[in-house]
Amino acid sequence: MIPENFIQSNLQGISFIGPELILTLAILLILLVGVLLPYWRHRILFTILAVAGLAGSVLPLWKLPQPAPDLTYLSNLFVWDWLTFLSKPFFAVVGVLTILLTQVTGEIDNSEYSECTILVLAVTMGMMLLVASTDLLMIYLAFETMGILSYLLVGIRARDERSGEAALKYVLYGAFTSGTMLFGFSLLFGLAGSTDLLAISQKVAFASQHPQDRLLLIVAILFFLAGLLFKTASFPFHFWCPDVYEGAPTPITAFLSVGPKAAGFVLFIRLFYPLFATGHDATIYEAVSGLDWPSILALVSAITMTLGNLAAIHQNNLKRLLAYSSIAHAGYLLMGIVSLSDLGLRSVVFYLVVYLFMNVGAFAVVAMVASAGGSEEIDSYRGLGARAPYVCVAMAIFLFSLIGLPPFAGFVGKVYLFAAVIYKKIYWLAVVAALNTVISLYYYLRIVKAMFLEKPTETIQIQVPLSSRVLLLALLVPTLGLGIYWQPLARVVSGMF
Amino acid sequence: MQYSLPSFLIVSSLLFCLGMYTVLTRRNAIGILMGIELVLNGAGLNFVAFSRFLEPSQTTNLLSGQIFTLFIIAVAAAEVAVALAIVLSLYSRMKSIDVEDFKNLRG
Amino acid sequence: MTNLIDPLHMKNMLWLIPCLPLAGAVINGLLGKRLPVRLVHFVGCASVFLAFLISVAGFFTLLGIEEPHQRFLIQPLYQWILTVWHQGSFSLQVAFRLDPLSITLCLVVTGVGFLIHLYSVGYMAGDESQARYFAYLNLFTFSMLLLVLADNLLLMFVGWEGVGLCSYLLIGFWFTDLEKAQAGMKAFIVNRVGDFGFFVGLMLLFWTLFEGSNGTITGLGFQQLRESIPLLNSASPILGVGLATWIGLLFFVGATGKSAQIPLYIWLPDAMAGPTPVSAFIHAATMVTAGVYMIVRLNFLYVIAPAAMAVVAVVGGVTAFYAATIALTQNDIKRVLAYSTISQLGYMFLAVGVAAFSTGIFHLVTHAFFKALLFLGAGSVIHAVHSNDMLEMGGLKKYMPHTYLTFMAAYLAISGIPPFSGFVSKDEILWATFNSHLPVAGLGKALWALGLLTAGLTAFYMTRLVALTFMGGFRGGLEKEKHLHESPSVMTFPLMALAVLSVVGGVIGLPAVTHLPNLLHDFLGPVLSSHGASGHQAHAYWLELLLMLISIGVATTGIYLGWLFYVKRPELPGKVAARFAKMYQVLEQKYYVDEIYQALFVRPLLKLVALSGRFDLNTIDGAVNLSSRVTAKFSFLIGWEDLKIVDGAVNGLAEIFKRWGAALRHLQTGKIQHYLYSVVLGIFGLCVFMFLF
Amino acid sequence: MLPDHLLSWMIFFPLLGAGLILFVPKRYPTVMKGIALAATIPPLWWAANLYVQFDRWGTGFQYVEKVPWIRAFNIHYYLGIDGISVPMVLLTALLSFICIIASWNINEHVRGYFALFLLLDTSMKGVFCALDFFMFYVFWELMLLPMYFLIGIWGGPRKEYAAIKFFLFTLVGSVLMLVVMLVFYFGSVEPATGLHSFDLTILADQSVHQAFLRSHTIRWLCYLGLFIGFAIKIPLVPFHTWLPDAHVEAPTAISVILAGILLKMGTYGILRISYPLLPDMAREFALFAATLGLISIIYGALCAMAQTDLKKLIAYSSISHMGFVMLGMSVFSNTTAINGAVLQMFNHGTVTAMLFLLVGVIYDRAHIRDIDSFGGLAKTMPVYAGYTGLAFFAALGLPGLSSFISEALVLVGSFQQYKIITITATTGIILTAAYFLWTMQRVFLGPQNKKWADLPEISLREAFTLTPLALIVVLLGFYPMPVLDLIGATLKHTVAMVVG
Repeated sequence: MIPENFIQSNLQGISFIGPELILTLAILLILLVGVLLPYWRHRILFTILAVAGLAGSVLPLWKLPQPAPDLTYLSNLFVWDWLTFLSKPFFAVVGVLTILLTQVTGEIDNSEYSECTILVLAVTMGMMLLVASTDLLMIYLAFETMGILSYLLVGIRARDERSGEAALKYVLYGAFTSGTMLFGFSLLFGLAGSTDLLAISQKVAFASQHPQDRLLLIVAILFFLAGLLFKTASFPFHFWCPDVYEGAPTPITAFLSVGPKAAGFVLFIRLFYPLFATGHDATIYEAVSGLDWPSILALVSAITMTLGNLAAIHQNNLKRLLAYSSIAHAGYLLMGIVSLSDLGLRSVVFYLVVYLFMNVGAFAVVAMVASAGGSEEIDSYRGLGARAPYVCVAMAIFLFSLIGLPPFAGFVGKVYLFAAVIYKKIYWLAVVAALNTVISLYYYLRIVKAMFLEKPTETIQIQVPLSSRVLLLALLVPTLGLGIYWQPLARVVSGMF
Repeated sequence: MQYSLPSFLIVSSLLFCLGMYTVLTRRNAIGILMGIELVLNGAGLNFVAFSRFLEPSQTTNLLSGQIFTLFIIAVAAAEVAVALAIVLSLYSRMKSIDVEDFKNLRG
Repeated sequence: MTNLIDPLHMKNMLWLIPCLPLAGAVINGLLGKRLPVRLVHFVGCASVFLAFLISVAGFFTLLGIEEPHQRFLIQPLYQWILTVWHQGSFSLQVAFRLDPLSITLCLVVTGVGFLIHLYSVGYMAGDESQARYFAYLNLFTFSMLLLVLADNLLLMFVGWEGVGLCSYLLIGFWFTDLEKAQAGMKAFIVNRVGDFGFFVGLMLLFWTLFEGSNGTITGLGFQQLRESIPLLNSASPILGVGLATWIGLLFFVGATGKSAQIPLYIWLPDAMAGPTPVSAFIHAATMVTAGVYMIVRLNFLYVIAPAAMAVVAVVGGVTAFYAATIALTQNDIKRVLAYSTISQLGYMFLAVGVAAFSTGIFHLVTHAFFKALLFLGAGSVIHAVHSNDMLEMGGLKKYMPHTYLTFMAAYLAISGIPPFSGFVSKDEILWATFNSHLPVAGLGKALWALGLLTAGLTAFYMTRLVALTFMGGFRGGLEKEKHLHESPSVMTFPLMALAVLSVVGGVIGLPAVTHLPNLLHDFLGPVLSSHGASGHQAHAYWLELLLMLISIGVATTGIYLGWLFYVKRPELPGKVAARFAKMYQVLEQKYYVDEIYQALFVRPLLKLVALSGRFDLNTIDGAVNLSSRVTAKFSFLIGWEDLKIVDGAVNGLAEIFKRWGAALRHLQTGKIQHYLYSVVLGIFGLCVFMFLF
Repeated sequence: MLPDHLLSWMIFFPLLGAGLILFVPKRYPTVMKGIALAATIPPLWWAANLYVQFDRWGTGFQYVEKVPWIRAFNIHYYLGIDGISVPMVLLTALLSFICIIASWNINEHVRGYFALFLLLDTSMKGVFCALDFFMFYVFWELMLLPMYFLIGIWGGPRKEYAAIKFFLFTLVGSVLMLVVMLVFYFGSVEPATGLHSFDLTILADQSVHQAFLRSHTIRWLCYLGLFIGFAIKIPLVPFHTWLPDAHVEAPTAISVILAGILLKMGTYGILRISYPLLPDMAREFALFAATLGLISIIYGALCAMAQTDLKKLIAYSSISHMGFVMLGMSVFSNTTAINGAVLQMFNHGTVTAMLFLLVGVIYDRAHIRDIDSFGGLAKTMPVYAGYTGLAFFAALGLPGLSSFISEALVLVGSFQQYKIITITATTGIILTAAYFLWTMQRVFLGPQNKKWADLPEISLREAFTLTPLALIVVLLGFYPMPVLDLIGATLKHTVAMVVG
């Protein structure tokens, strides 16, 4: 007979997964509408439904109790702490922005539009689940839902073989690395006998003393890294990133470069901090003795940044350039993870929020110019400043923010990350990141230079509709606002730990 | 006849390595998918083996390993389904599922 | 007039002396073009004349003060520079100091200056930018008066370089003629080399005294310097040479730059490119004497640095002789006078070198009179003949009687014929040199002999000049001879005034043998340090008389030889030149000094400049042009298609990043197999790192 | 009638002007120029009042405004000025006003030009008044954006290369500064609140520094990082290659601002940040800095002589003059040198501004800057020759003009500590005289060049921009006390602090 408190706790748990439920409801509704109405005329309807679903998913969060690190629900499959509390609305915003971007730009035509919205909602739900879960099984399931659906999203444009090729590469690469990660999970399960992270963390602390157990732990960490570094597109598992980002339709690329990547980093925090680090009460943690994974990660971070920046110098296709730039930013974010401290975690989350706006902004402009008649190549941007000043000024602001120049949010994000690394006295990484900023200046400025300083080679008129301008404005305001006065976000982010 | 835990681990590792080998050497997309399946099954076997051989004191609840494997099988199926869908859509247009032909996204 | 004499009232008027010419310069400079020419002339001459009147008033005020040691007026205007720190402070005031030495120079500058301004009215008549000329001339007078009246070394340095600027502007006055402009630039840069020495000396002086007096000395005022100069002896010598000597030598470098002594005299002969009144005023009477004034002003420093004094004397003597030899062979009338000026300045430095400061100043004054007269005379000759070359002149005695008469007065003065002023002052110098006791035994006597020989040479080349210009027949072609005419009265009046001064000038510094008071020596007494070597020691009058007779003899033989060579038997110079052809040629080419300087300094500097210019473009910066040529040669070697050899560190760095970027792009092959392979490789790599740490 | 929060008004008033310009329709360029001019006049008036009412003897900061900005990092909106920043603010206000007038003949993308110019003006004044390290850094980097576009869009033939080079050089420096700033932030704990702090006045108090900031290597590395950042801006010789390109390609008004003010940011940064925060390192680096200063003087002069482009020549002469500032700043045994250095910063600002405006005048008429193709200009444009003569003689340090006073003070001051360096530096005045006079001769003197016989004389507008600078140059030559007494007390305090 199921114990009383068990049912009661589960029923109560249901209220915690309110957002996911609402999203599922929205998906079902869109499916229904898709079946009933001939889909090629009602594009705006699906957008409204999807945005309403995403917005609705955020509502139940306010009624829930004060988040606490140990408040687990649904028989401790999930935890309701500050990280979850902030991540769920974050992913909702990511979903909304992607859907608005698909609506505004014509990349995805009406026939596939309903599937696209459904998949976006589903992936968002997967991410929300992943962020909250503290059980290996639940993590794997959420990871896979997010993964598999995003393969589909990449391959959504049936007629365009570039999108097909990207999807193929993504699915093969993704499946293989998540398989490896699963193998790592199994090893860890073998060591600890349970799939709950808390139980495992006690066993790990105990096991790291014995040499042969430590070997098993090292292999487990390696396979973990395979999966996580794949998702966050960091060296050495980044090879899929440029091709998939270039192949996929631009709104989806924007979504991939922010949604799953952020989920990857939050998963990093979920897995590595409880399992392989000690000293939770103090603001500075220590890696479990014997497993010096932070120095490995520091090296990976340095290589990722440098590789991302250097490879981006020669790119002429803007989507590919932004792909490499997102790899470089993954390197910067790893810096935050590497500095095992409260400030480090806060800097990662802060940078993710800032990165969301400026990156989606940049991709939005690329999408708009492509759909308004230009190409993704840099040639169509030459002398664009004179012909489409609004879009170009917006693009310049996003790019300067990506470089990390002061009046914009990117700079503050960089300051947070630098602060985290310097707080932990890893000076060499700070200096490497500093020099990388200079290298990144070069290729970001190539675009700005093309837009403002060079003579136009093509003479087509780029007309950007009002809806696009409004979306750009919505992205510009946080990029500029957070650059000048970011106290509110700082308070929210620091409230978490 | 009593089988000890290490033998299972050896088999699962073998499965894992074979899967990895297949993924690396096959030029055919479907072949690669099979390799991935092997890797997933290797992991599943691992879970079952650990669940079976670990004493009750070491594990909080006995059957979590088996349940995990069930889910793995389900997810693997979904994954293959999606992968095949993508490969089919590619085949219908490119008339080939040889992985070598898809390399115009590069640089 | 009496209230002017009252010292307090005079003190407040001191600033007018330099500022009147400045006002004249500003008016002419800014408004010159719009004013009628006559007004420009009036403003130019009046400002200098007023300054002269105030100087005269100042002179009588000083005379009015009985106590010789109280005979100076200091007017502090305002705080110029003030920097304060814990150990001390560096504060300078803009202040004017009127004492016997400066009033003498003031009178010379404003007096001779006024005459030359008058002369310029005539000489420059018809030139289209007279306003600019008078503005520069007034500006020069202001700078010279500032130099003379300055109460501290840095303010004197301002005047010092101010005169350098004005000489640059005036030498290159007719700037449309390129090598006239070149001469101006040469003058300024050579002066600047001298000023470098002056400035380093100034710094060394200040900090040595500062450390010596551990912070009590705050500025470079002459009063303060004079009181704390003994501290120099206590300072530790550098490289074995005493501090006082170092400072003395450095200041002397400045003096050689300004007063055209060896080795920095090369600019003066070229400075003749300027209008003749300029040459008369600046390059004869005033600016070139600034060096002598500076050394006399710092006499308290030089007195305690005998080695420096010896150097000054030797350089002075040698320059005198050296310049005289070159003057023998010059055919341009103004160049002869230029070398003669260098020679006479050599005499002044010789006098100052043997601690006969008042005699030096005396010769400076008399030289100002007769050399200005010679130049102005030459000016009116050139004005008439329209050429500088003496070979195209001759027989001007008939056509220009006034010029001829005044020229003869100056000629007799410079050749050292009694009772003219030139003889008195030059003989005084020879006498002082004769019984000076310089550190090296017998150096005094040697310098005396050199001086005597130079006096003879001076007499000879002056006679040559007079003979070639005024005696014999006119060699400049008939039609020119027709409109030879005497210069207008505005030019001849200054000539006559200067002639009177040249004749009478000797009276202010009569030698001891005449048992009459040496007015100038007594007047300058308090300013100069007490134990000056010259002065009325009790010594054998007969020795002084004898030496006087010898110098007269040498002067007359010089004149006779000159007369013999160029009047009686004109063919003689050709024969002598033929016999000593090589030596004559060397003298003709001024010892090839210009060519040597060009080879030693100018050409290496230009090579260094070109080198550093290219170095900056290619090694540090990496301009595209050079690097592309290099790349073309080597690119086949390495075979990368868009390789650029590292062209300069900076662009090279950018190139390296670009090349690595290109390399990484090749890594992204696009084949799925490679990607999957990279997953395994990645895991393996991480595993290796994990075990390394 | 002065508004309170004077500094904030002065800094952000041009920004209001820039905002206003954005809304003016494209058809009225002159209205835009008018607004831009109007946006620089009040700050000039306030700067003048600031100068008059500044208390010469107070050593602390005046007109202080401190408001918490970001509590998470304990960052404050902290403004304040002292003896060093007042002349710089005055110079910025004056040169901005003059440059707006000088850029009256810009006629493409007028809106962009003047909006960016005013943004640049705001960021420059911000740097000079910021007392919070973070705010200093934000204004420091804010300067790069407008500068990049101003050189890049309105520049000469190789403008892209020059603009990107300028941006890259300065960014390398400032990124190092960011790392050092954060090291200081974490290395210091504010005694009152126990928080880390960016406040320069607090960081200047050495007791605040934590253990790890006291180790010699960390302090040495921090000073080196800051020194490289600032040396690039000054520029000192090894880091100077961006200057000639940036100057040659920038439009006239922008190269005036670049030479007049931006070069002073480097030296100002050292005085405001490096010396107070790391006094012991300042002493240790002094000889190295003095040698670099000397090399800049001599090398700058030599390269200047080798140039054929007039603007490049003036760029190299700026390197040479800034070498004097560096030499003067690395002397701590007396304040004469450092006073001379700060005065030279101000003088160089006015003199080089004049030089670049003059080059602008001839460039607008003849559209070439090659020295050898001119000749005998004094005949065709006598007034222009007069102004240029004054500027050239001021630049070569002729006594009676402003640069001489500052160069003399620097040399006299540094003679006490570095005898050989100073004597070699003094030879610099000969080289400077040589190349300026040689240029004067090739361009102005000599026979009248028929090709340029019909060049129009200098216009009233151009004369209006040059005259105030000429007056300042002559006035400060004869009476430098108005600036010397302004900076005297503060520098005495700075030297005492560094000597410790």
